[in-house]
Amino acid sequence: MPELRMALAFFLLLNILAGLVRVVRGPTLTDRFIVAQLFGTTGVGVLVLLAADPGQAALRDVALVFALLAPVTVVAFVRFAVGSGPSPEQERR
Amino acid sequence: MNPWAVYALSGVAMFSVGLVGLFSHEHPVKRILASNIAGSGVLLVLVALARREPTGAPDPVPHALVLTGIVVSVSATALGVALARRIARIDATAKAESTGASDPEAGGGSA
Amino acid sequence: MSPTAWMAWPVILPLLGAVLALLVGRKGVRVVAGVASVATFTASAVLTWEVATRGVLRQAIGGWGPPLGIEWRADGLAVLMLLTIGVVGPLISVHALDHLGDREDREFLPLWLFVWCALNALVLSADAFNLYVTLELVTLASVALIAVRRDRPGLDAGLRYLLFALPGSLLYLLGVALLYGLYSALDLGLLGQRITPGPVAWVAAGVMTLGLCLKTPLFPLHVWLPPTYTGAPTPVTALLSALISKGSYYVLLRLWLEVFTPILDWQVGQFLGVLGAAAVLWGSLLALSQSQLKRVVAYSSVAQIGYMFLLFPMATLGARTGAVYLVVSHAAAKASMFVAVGNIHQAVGITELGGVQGLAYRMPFTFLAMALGGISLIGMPPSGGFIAKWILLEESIWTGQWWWGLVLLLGGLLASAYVFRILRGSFLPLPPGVTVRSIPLGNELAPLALALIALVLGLVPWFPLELLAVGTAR
Amino acid sequence: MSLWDGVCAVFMVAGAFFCLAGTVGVLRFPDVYCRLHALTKVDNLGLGLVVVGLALQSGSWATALELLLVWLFVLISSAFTCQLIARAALRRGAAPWTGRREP
Amino acid sequence: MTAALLDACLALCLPLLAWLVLRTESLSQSVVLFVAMGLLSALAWARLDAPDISLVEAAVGTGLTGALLMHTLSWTDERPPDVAARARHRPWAVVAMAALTGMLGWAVLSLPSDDPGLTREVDAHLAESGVEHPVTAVLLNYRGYDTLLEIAVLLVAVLGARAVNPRSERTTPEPSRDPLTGELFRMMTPALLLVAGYLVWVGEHGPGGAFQAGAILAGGGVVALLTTRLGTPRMSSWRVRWALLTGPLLFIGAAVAPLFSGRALLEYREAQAGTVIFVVELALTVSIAMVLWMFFPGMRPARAERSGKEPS
Repeated sequence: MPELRMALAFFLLLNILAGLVRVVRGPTLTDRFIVAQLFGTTGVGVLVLLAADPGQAALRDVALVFALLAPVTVVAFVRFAVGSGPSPEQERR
Repeated sequence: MNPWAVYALSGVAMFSVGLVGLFSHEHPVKRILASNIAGSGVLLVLVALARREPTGAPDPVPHALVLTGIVVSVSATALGVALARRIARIDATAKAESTGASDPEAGGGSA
Repeated sequence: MSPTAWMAWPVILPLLGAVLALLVGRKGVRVVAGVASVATFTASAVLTWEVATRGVLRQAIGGWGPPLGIEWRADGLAVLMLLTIGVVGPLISVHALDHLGDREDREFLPLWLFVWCALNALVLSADAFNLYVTLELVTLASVALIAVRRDRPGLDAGLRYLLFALPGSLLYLLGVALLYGLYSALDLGLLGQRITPGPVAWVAAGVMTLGLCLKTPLFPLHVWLPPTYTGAPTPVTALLSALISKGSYYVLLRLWLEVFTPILDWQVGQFLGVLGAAAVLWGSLLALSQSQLKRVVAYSSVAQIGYMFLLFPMATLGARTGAVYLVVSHAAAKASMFVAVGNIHQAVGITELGGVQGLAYRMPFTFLAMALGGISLIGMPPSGGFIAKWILLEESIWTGQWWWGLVLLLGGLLASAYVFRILRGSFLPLPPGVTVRSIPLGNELAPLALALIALVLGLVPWFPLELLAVGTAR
Repeated sequence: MSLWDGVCAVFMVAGAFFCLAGTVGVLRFPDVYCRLHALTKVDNLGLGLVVVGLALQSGSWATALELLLVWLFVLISSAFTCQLIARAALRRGAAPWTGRREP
Repeated sequence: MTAALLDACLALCLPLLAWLVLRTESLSQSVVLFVAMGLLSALAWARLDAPDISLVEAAVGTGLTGALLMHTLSWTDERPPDVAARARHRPWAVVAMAALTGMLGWAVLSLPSDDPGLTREVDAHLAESGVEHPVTAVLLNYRGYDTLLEIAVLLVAVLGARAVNPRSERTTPEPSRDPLTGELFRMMTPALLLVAGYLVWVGEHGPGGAFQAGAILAGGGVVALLTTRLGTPRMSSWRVRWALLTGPLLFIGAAVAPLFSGRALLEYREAQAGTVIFVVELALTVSIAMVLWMFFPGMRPARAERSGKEPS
C-alpha cells in the first residue's frame, strides 16, 4: 500500500510537469494561471498521499494551508494581472 | 546516489542559475526573482544536509536556520519590489508630465 | 550586573530604541533616539572598559553555549569597533537630522538605530549563521536608508545596493552551509579548531570571501559603489562608507584570521593583496579624474578599502593591527569628508568639483575638517591614517614583502593629489554671483569633530593599540 | 491486501485518473473556458476520490476529518476561482470557442 | 524505488524550472513559473522531512509572495517593454553557471554522507527547552537570538517598504461591489483564524509556529485588502504601530529579563521556558501577520476597468 501511494504521488508529479507545457505555450496569461491552479490542487494531492506514511502527518497541515490560501493568489491575479499582458487581439492570434 | 545528495546538487544548481541570472538581467523584478531562486538553492542545500542520516529524525538545526533564511528572503523581496514599484511610479509620472497628459495615478488618493 | 551581562546592552539598547522610536511616532522620535544613542554609547564604553581591564569576555546566549547555542565574544578588536561605531555613527546622525527633512526623521532615526544594533551584533557575534542574520539586517536597513528620501537617484541606488548585497550574503550563507555540513558547528571558535584543508574548506572559504568582497566591496567587484554612494543622501553615504562597508570587512578579517588560518597560504594572501593593491591604484586614479565632488570621495573609498586587504598577504598580528587601525581612522576621516561634502551641497547646491571655489573663507570649519580628514586619507602625520600606514609599512618590510610598501607610498601620493585638488579650489576667490546659504553651526562642527577624532588617533595611539592587543595572546 | 485496502486503492487510482484527465484537458482543450472546465474535474473528482481513499484507509476520525476539510477548502476555493477567472477572461476579451476552426 | 524516482524527478525539475523562470521573455510567464516553483519546493521540503519549512513555503509562497508578484504584473509593463526582461544571452552566463555548479557540487559531494549533525545535542537538552518540538526549541530557545534579530529584519523591511510607498494605492471606487469576492472573504475568515490558531498551538510539540500562523493571517489580510473597503494599514496610525510592535517589545522584554538575575540574554528558567515561549510566539504571530500584510502595497484597478471596458 505505501508503494501504491508513492507511485500515485509520482504519477501526480508527472502530471504537474506535463502541465508546464501549457505554461510555456500560453498563449494568454489566463491560461498560464489556470495551470498554476492545477498545480496547486495536484500538489495538495501529492501532499495528502505523502502524509499517509507514518510520521508524516504534519504534511496534511501543509496541504490544508495550501488549500486554504489558494484563493489569495487568484484574487490578486484577477485584480492585478488581468489588465496587463498581451491585448485580446494578440491573445487570439 | 543518496537522496540527500540528489537534493543538495539540485540546490547547488538552483543557486548557480539564480546567481548567474541575477547578473545577466536588467529588469529589476527579474533580478529580484533571481536572488530569490539563488536563496532557495542555498536553503535546499541546508535542508538536504540535515537529512544525511537516513534513519531517525532529521537534524533540526538547519531546519531552524532555513526558517530564518526564508523570513530574511521574504523581507528582502518585499523591500526590493517596493523600491522597484516606486521607481516605476516616478517614471510613469514623469512620462505623463512630459506628454502633457494628467498623472496616470492622479485618481489614486490615500485610503 | 555581571561584566558579561554588559555585552547584551550594546545590541539590545539600540534595538529597543528603534522599536520605541517607531512606536512613539512623529513627536517623540528625536527624544527616544537621543536617549537610546546616549545609552548605547554608554553601554559600549562600559563594555570597552570591562574588556580593557579584564580581558576577553564571553557570553553564551540562552546559557547553552556552542555548538548548540550562539556565543558573544568581546575581545579588544570587537570593542574597538563598538567604540568606533558608537562615536562616528551618532555624529553622522546628528548631521543627518538637519540635512534630511523633518519627514525623513521618522524613518531615518529608527533605521539608523537598527543599523547600529545590527553592526554591534555583528561585531560581538562569534557564530557564523548569526553573522549572516546581522549582515542581512545591516543590508536591508541600509537599503531603506539609501531610499529614505524617495527621490529617483536614491531609489535607484537603494535597489542597486540591494541587488549586489543580496548575492553577497547568499554566497556567504552557502559557505556557512558547507562548513556546517562538514564540521557540525557554527561557532567560529569551534570551526577554527576543526578546520582541515580540503575541498569543503576551500570552496567554503572561496564563496564566503567572494560574497563578503562583493559587499565590502573589493576591487573588481566595486562597480556598484560609485553610483550607490553618489545616489544616496550624503549622511547615508557617510554611514555606508565609514561603518557599513566595514561590517563585511570585519567578518572577512575574523574568518581568515580565526577560522581559515590553516588554509591561508601564500598564494591566497598574495591574490587578495594584489586585488587590494589594484583597488588602491585604480580607485585613486579614478578619484583623481572625477569632476563631481561626491564621486571623488566615493572612489577614494574604493582605494582605502584596498589598503585593508594588504593585511592578508602579510597575515601577521602587526598587520592586523595596522589594518584595523586603518578601519578606525578611515571611519572617522571618511565620515568627516562626506559630511563636509553634504555641507557644501547644502550651502551652494553645486555638485561639481568647481563648486567649492572660494568656500574655504565662508565655511572654515567644514574645510578644516576636509583638510584634516584628507591628511588621514593621505597618511601624513599626525593622523590615524599615518599610524596605520606606518604599521603596515613596517610589517611589509619585516615580512620581506616590500612591494606592498611601495603600494602604500604610491597610494598616499595619489591621495594627496586628489585631496589637494579639492582644497586648492576652495582657497581661490569666491566667484561672483554665487550665493552661499549659511549652515547651522552644529552641522559645521559635526565633520570637524569627526576629523579631530582622526587627528587624535594619530596623536595618542596608545589606548587603541593596547586595546587591540587584548585577546591576541594565543 | 485485504478487501478494504483494495477498495481504498480503487478510489485513489480513480482519483489519480481524474487528475490525469484534467491535466490532459488543460493541455488539449481549445480555449480558456474549456480548460477551466477540465481544471474543476481535478479539484472536485480527482482530489476528492484520492481523499476519500485515504480517509477510508486512515482508520482515525481526526485524520479523516482533516482530509475532508482539505477537500472542502479546495472545493470552495475552486468554485470561486473558476468563476473569477472565467469572468476575468471574458472581461479581457478572450472569445469563447465556438467549435469552428480558427484561421 | 518509486520514492527514488520521485526524488530524482523533483530534484531535476527545480533547477530546470528556475532556469525557465529566468529565461522566458515575458514577465507574466516567469511569475507563474515562479509560483509553480514554490509549490515544487514545498514538495521537496516535504520529501526531506522538513514539514515546518514546507508549511512556511505553503503559507508565504501561495499567499503573500504570489499576491505580491501578481501585483508587480500590474505595473511592470510601465517599465521598458517586456523584452528588457529577457536575459542578454551571453555565452559566459552558461559557462559560469556550469563552472559554479561543478565547483559547488564537488564540495557538496565530498561531505560525509551519514552525519547526524547536532541531532544528539538538540535531543539531549530538549527536556530543558520548554517545548517538545526540536525545531521550535532551536528557533526560540537555543538560537532564539537569531529569531530576535530576524524580527528586527522584518521590521526594517516593512519600515523601508512603507517609507517608499507610504500610501495605499487604492483607486477602484468600489471593490466590494463584487459580491463574489466579498462572499469569499467572509467564508475564508473563520477558517483562516482557526488554522492560524491551531498552528501556533501545535508549534509547541509539532511543526507549526508563529511565522506560519502569521503568514496565514497575512494571506487573509491580503484578501481583505482586495475584496473589501479596507486600505493597507498605515504606519501613522497608533493602533497599527502597537499591533506591529507589541510582539517585538515583549520578545525583547523576555530576552533581557534574565540579565537582571545574573543569567545570560534569553536564558529562561527551565520551569518557565514553555510559558514564556508560548506567550512570545502568540504575540509575535500578530506582529508577523501585520508585517507581512503591510508588505502588500495596497491595490489599484485592473486596467480594463479603468478604461471603462467593464461589461455592465
